[in-house]
Amino acid sequence: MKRKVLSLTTVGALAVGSVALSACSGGAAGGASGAQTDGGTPVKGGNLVVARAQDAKSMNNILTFDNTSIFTFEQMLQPLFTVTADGKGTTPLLAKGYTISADKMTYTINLKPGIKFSSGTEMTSADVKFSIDQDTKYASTGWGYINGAIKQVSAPSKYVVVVKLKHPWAPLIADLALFSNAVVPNNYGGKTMDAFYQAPVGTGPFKWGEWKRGQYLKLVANPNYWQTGYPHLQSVTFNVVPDSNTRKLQVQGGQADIDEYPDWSTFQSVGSSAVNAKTFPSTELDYVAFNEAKKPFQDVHVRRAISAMIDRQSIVKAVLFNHGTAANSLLMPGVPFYQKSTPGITKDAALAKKEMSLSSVPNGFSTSLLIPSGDASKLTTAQIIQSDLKPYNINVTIKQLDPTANHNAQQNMQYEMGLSAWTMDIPDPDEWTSFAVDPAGGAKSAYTNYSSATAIKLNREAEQTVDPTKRAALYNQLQNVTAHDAPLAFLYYAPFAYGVSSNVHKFQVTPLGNYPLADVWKSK
Amino acid sequence: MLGRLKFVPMRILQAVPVAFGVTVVVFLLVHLIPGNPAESILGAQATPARVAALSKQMGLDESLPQQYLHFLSNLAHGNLGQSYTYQTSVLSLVLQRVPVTLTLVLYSVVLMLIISVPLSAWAASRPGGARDHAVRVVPLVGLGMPQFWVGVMLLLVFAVGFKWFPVGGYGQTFSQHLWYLFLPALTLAISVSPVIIRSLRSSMLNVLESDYVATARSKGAGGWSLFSGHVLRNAVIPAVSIVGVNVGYLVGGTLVIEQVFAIPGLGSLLIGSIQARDFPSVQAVALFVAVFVVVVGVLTDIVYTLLDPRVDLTRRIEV
Amino acid sequence: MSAVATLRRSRRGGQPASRRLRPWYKNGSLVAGLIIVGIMVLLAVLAPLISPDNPLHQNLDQALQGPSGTHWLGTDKLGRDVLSRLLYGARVDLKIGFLAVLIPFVVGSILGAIAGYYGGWIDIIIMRVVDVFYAFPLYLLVIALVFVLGSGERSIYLAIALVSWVSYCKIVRGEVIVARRQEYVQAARLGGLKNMRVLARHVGPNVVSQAITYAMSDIIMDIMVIVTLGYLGLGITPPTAEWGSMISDAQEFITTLWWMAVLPGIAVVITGLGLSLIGDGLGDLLSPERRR
Amino acid sequence: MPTDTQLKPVLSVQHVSLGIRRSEGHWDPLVRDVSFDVGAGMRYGLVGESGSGKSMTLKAIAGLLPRGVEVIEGQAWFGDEDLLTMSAGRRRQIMGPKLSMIFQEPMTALNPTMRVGAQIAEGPRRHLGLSKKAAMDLAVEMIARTGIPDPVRRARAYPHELSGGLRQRVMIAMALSCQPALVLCDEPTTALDVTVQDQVLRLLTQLCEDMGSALVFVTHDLAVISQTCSRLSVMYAGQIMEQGSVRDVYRAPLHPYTEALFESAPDFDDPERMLKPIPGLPPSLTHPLPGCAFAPRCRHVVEACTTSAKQLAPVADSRLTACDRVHEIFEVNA
Amino acid sequence: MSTISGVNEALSVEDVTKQYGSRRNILRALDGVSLELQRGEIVGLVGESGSGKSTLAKIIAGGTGQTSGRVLSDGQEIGIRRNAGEHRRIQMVFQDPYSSLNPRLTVRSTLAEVLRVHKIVERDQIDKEVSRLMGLVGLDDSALDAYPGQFSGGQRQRIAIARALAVRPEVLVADEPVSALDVSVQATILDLFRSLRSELGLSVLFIAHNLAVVQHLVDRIAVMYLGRIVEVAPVQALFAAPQHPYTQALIASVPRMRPADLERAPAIEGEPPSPIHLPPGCRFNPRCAHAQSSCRDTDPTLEPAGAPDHLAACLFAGALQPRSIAATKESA
Repeated sequence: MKRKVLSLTTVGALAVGSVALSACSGGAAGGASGAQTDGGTPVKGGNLVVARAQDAKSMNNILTFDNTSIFTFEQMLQPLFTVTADGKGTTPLLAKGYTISADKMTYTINLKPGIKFSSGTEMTSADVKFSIDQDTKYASTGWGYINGAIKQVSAPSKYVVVVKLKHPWAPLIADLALFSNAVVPNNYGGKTMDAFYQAPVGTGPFKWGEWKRGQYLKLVANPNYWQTGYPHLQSVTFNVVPDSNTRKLQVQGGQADIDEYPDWSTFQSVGSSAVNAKTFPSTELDYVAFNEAKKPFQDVHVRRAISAMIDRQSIVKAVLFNHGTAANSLLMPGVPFYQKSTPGITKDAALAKKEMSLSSVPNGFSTSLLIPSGDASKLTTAQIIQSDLKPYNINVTIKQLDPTANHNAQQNMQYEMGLSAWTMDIPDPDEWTSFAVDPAGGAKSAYTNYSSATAIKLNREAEQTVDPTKRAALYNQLQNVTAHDAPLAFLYYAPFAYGVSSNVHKFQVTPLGNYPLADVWKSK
Repeated sequence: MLGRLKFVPMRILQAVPVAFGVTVVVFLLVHLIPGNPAESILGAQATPARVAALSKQMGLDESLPQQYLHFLSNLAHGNLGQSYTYQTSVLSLVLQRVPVTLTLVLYSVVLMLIISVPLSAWAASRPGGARDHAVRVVPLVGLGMPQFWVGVMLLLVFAVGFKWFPVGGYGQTFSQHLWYLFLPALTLAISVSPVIIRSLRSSMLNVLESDYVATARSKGAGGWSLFSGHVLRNAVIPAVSIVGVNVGYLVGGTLVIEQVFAIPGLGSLLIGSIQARDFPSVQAVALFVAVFVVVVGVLTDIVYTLLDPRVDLTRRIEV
Repeated sequence: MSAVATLRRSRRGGQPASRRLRPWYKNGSLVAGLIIVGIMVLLAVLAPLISPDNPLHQNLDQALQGPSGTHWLGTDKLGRDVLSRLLYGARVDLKIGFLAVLIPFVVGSILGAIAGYYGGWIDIIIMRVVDVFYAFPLYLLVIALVFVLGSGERSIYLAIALVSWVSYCKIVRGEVIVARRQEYVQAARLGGLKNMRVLARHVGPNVVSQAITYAMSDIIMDIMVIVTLGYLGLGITPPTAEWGSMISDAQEFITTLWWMAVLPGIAVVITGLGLSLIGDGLGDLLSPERRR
Repeated sequence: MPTDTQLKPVLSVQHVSLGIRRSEGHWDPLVRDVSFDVGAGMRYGLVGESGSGKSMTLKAIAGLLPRGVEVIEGQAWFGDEDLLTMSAGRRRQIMGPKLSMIFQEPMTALNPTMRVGAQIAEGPRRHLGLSKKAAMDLAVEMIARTGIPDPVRRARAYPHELSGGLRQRVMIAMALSCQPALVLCDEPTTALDVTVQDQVLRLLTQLCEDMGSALVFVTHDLAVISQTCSRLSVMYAGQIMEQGSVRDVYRAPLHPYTEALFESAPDFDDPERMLKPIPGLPPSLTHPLPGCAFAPRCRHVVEACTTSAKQLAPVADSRLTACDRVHEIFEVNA
Repeated sequence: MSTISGVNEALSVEDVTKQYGSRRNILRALDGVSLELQRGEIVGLVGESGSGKSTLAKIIAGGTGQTSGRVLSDGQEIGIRRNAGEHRRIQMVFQDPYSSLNPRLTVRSTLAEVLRVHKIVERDQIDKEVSRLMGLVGLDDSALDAYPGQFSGGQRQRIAIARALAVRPEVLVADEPVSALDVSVQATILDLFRSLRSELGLSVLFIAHNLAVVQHLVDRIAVMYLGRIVEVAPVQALFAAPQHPYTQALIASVPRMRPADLERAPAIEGEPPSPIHLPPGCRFNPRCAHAQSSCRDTDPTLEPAGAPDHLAACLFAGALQPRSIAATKESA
């Protein structure tokens, strides 16, 4: 039950001035379920070129935390269930469906027959059991903690998998939809784990091509893909282009089809007859974390005061160029159980004054705001906050550390205020709420040391409540409590931005950040 | 001719202590970083027990000199360690990228010469004149422009505007490499040319005012025959050492340029590795770059010797 | 490497005495350079009086404006007045430029002078250390060191000082070796003067001009290093107005609001031009027979 | 119009003035109104101290004036052509085969990166249309003629591999390789040791005689002129002070400067004679004196010397002097 | 090898050798040179470039150390590392007055510096002493605050001499002090040396390549060839009857003021061989017109030839007819 620490910020984010995307985004690989209608008849073939800020690190879906890797292996490795297009629910992918026992402790999952790996062999329940067990095995170093509620997985027949739980667990199907539970051949087809992931084999629309580290990674269409007629593309090439201007120019010049991380600042200018500047609803929340282990942030009045000083509209304007919205809640609009009416603190001079006068430091103080270096958006945000707090005699020094050091400083609670962001990996709020409010969740409540008995209790209850209405009520209360206690100052919800060449069709990004490419096609 | 190259083994021998010094600096570079490298490597998965285990595995519990000796002996076996980010041998990673950066640097040296030689000759032909002032001042503008800025501007004009060149990347074949690397090499060349033009100009002036050019004139030489036969070769000699020295600067420039132009060379590997705290990669790149610069130093001396018959580095008697 | 360097010079004796006496104010390069840098320094000093706005004052409603009557050079993405930031930036950059050059200049020159004057083992040891540092491109070491030391002004000074002393060491050593053979130095030694005295009074003043000339271009190099560090997110701590971070902030707008990067770029270029001209002029003035 | 010989002169320098241009129409004069004729096969000396303008005059003739120095007026007739206004192309045609030059410092006057044989062969290849091989053979022959042993091997040497004396021999071989009508020598032996100087002077005069080349010899060394030349001009502060045959001038100078110069110079064969320095310093070039340039240092000076400019004028049989008072001071045998 | 020894010697060098390089490439710049300088004596040192004159000057002045042999001042040996006092006793004047003065110091500071360092006079007397020195070399006090660049060559050489004299040395080593000067100025410097000798009792080692200049100034002459002194004699004796064939050739090579016939063969052929590869026997034998087979076997030492104060290092000293001298005399 105890959740392991997840990385909070983009590890080793290289994208200079790129939008801060959380490393924890992800989800299930999609099938041919594009909801959007996109004119024209799909054209077969073509190579889709994606310009990305940094290279993937590893194809190991159970040990890898960075988005670039995840978005890549998701094209090859598919889990049993996947996220719906709105990101709030799940839908069967490799599974046909499932049944839940009355005690909510046993899930029986039926598999679609005839699904083949890219190697040509058929996928069976043994492969599924191996894959889930393998994930669970690496609970301490990888994503396996997500399977914490699973007691046992069995494969009673070729197309049936039975999952037994330790206790009732609402997010199970969402958990199984995570990429780390994607199905790989039993026993890695006889290879070692390392060898297997050098050229992974899965059931996805694309299969392994070649990888020149630091230069490009190429996937080619899987001829054995179980959904006939897909994928449309012949291949996908992920090119590493660290400079955001260069990425933009490459898409404009036709050398790349998709810019994975366009700058918000020039986002509008990306759009032209040849390129579409596209935003997709996300589950990203950007926030200020207060380290309650350091004075005076243990004081709720200080946190509330600062929250009331920050002009979120300005940040949305200066950082997102009005592409996002000010945040009001711990949960994001794209996440189930988001409460629109949560009374999150917004800019309010009177409240700020009142809270300051009630606080331990009514005359102001000096502090620092930690941000990762090389992140233009966070730098801008930090400067606005710095300027917002100044009239209240709170002198903020902006402290920049390289991404890894920044990450370490947060983990070790060696900061005072810090800018961070979160994106969901599964279509269930629990992943984030446990991380953010439960000190026992392993992350000291998003590294704030926030510890509210009420919040902890609400979160635990919600985890084990399967009934959606009851869960909703619990999460509403949790959102209200955190809005009042302000362990985090919620800043904004940002959509995902992509620069997409206009001859690319049906390119969709889910709120969890992943983009299935099976039904994407390129016109001439 | 070959007799004068007898100094080469000795010169290489001289480079050995420098190479050792380089390893010390490279070693210290990583070990001076505050905090435990193991902690940085483990990142999200750092627990005290794991940190301790990894520290032991990495030999971090040994004394610094011991660690250095380990580092050296690994180095001697061609073992530069595993990249934390890519989970592969650093050596193979680096070797993959060496030719890229090497091509880029050589390319920019060629472009630099193509830019500098005619311009400096043109300026030196009328010292103090308008063209001289123009050639002396205009390149200074290049000194004050950040490389990444120049790079993006070149991309904007020649790649996006005229579509003559691709927007970054490296290409597959050699001819593609030359096409892809033209703008980045040009950016580098622009940033170094001011220095080269100035020194070439002054060495050409020195040569033009020298007695032996007067002698050549007194033999009726003039125009191209004077320039090619007497001026260029003598003016190039000091330029060789200036180019040699500036190769280090060019290599430094690749850090930024490779970033801008999405070139998979040593520079982008280094920046990426530094930001990811991938220490073995940082060490390996720094080591390769430094050794490269040292080798260039030796080569510069050899070329210098071949060009200038007066230099005899085997003899060092001071009278 | 060093053997090559010392072979290049051939001394030409007996220049007409009059050239050496040309007063400094008749040296075109020097005067032009001094005027340019002087104006820069003046603008920097007077920044609080002449800038139209507080360089840190944000006005997000006025963000990313082009040049206009109220904001002559427009505003940045936080609505801060670019002209004011440029003027205040001159303070920071000139200060950093000069300070960052000062330590390596002094340390490098002294070590170089000692190596060149005494020769022998001292020379060998110092020059090997120099060779080692020389093997690392400036950017590589500075960037790595700033990463190690953490971003900020102090780290930048330290990193630049650790790396760039070697250039001064090399230059001064070469000059000292030439100067050591000059008869006035021999005369001073044979006059029974102590080595340190000969070095400080007779050798030093006559060799330092090359180092000064180099220092002028080095200041520009250092400003470029700061700009580049800014590009990598390791520059001067925000929100300080500084040309390097202005350029790197503007970097995301290069393809749209190009002037935002160009304006601080021009400031760097002009300063660079001024310093280079001073360097040229000083070179002419201090060692007339050596250069043109 | 001074005439030095009955024959048509090879070189006739007429009223040449050189200067550094300061502004339009204003020069700092370096050389003023210099005229002299060099007959065919003649060895002509230009003697003077540093700053006297002797080298500058020679450089003007050779077309090698340093940047900034211009010809203000005058001609240097070489045959029917004026060397001072000649086109660059025409000059290139005659430099080498008709006119050549030997410099003071053989180390710097030879291209350090070119083998000496190739340097000698360069002229003949260009002007005589010789093949590479033939030109190289000629170069080797010229090296042999200058008395350098083992000429084939020496032809392959670089200048720095030769001693000073050998280098100057190479220069001589180079200058004479196309049998020019006139050789200009700018202090060719000043950098050499006395024994080598002796050898080189002999070689130079011998070869010029063999080839029928005339010689203009610039030096500060009176003794060297006396050993080499038949006629000379004595220069001071950019002007010719006295002109005449070496024998006459050395026996009895007809200008106070020449007289003083001889008195200050040691004579090896007359060690007992006291040396008399010339007091004072040469006048500044930027502020030329209105009268005789030597007046401030002249022991015979009178008021008139300092007011009006002095012209070189004939005094006796083919002797000229720029001193007005020559008849008062010296005993002139007309 | 000195013949005269006693308290009257201001300076003597004994069997001084200087080698450069190591192992195979040994360059013998000086090979067993002995010479002494009496009080108030001017000794001329002549020879071709590379003969070792300047090396000897440097060793005497303390600019470089000898490989072996002794340098004695006032009968006392001076070590290779000299203290200020030892430096003071022997001063040097250099050839090129343009490079021998620090261009950045005024004449006053140049002179005052040495006075202060050697504590020649009290601090408040320095100005006075500086004026005195200027008078000594014939310069005006008004020149004191000018920089060397503002002076002519001859004036600079006077300043250089004043600097050397400031420490009140006993011996002055002058390395070609007039060869960079114009003829009309040379004489003034030669005069200055002469008067310094008579007024201050200075001993001068005067190095020159121009025999005509030396002839006018010095008391004795030492002729050097390839690191050896080959002949040493009082000036008149040496020029009247040179004993060594090299001296004879040297004298014959001097260009004369009286027009001469250049048709005759040069007095000497070729140039000195490399000091790294010395010929066996007498080192002059390859160029010597009189060389016999014994000259290739025996390395002659300096021996009296004719007179006790006339030494020559030639097996046939006194027996050789100075052929070239005769030739010049005829034509004169």
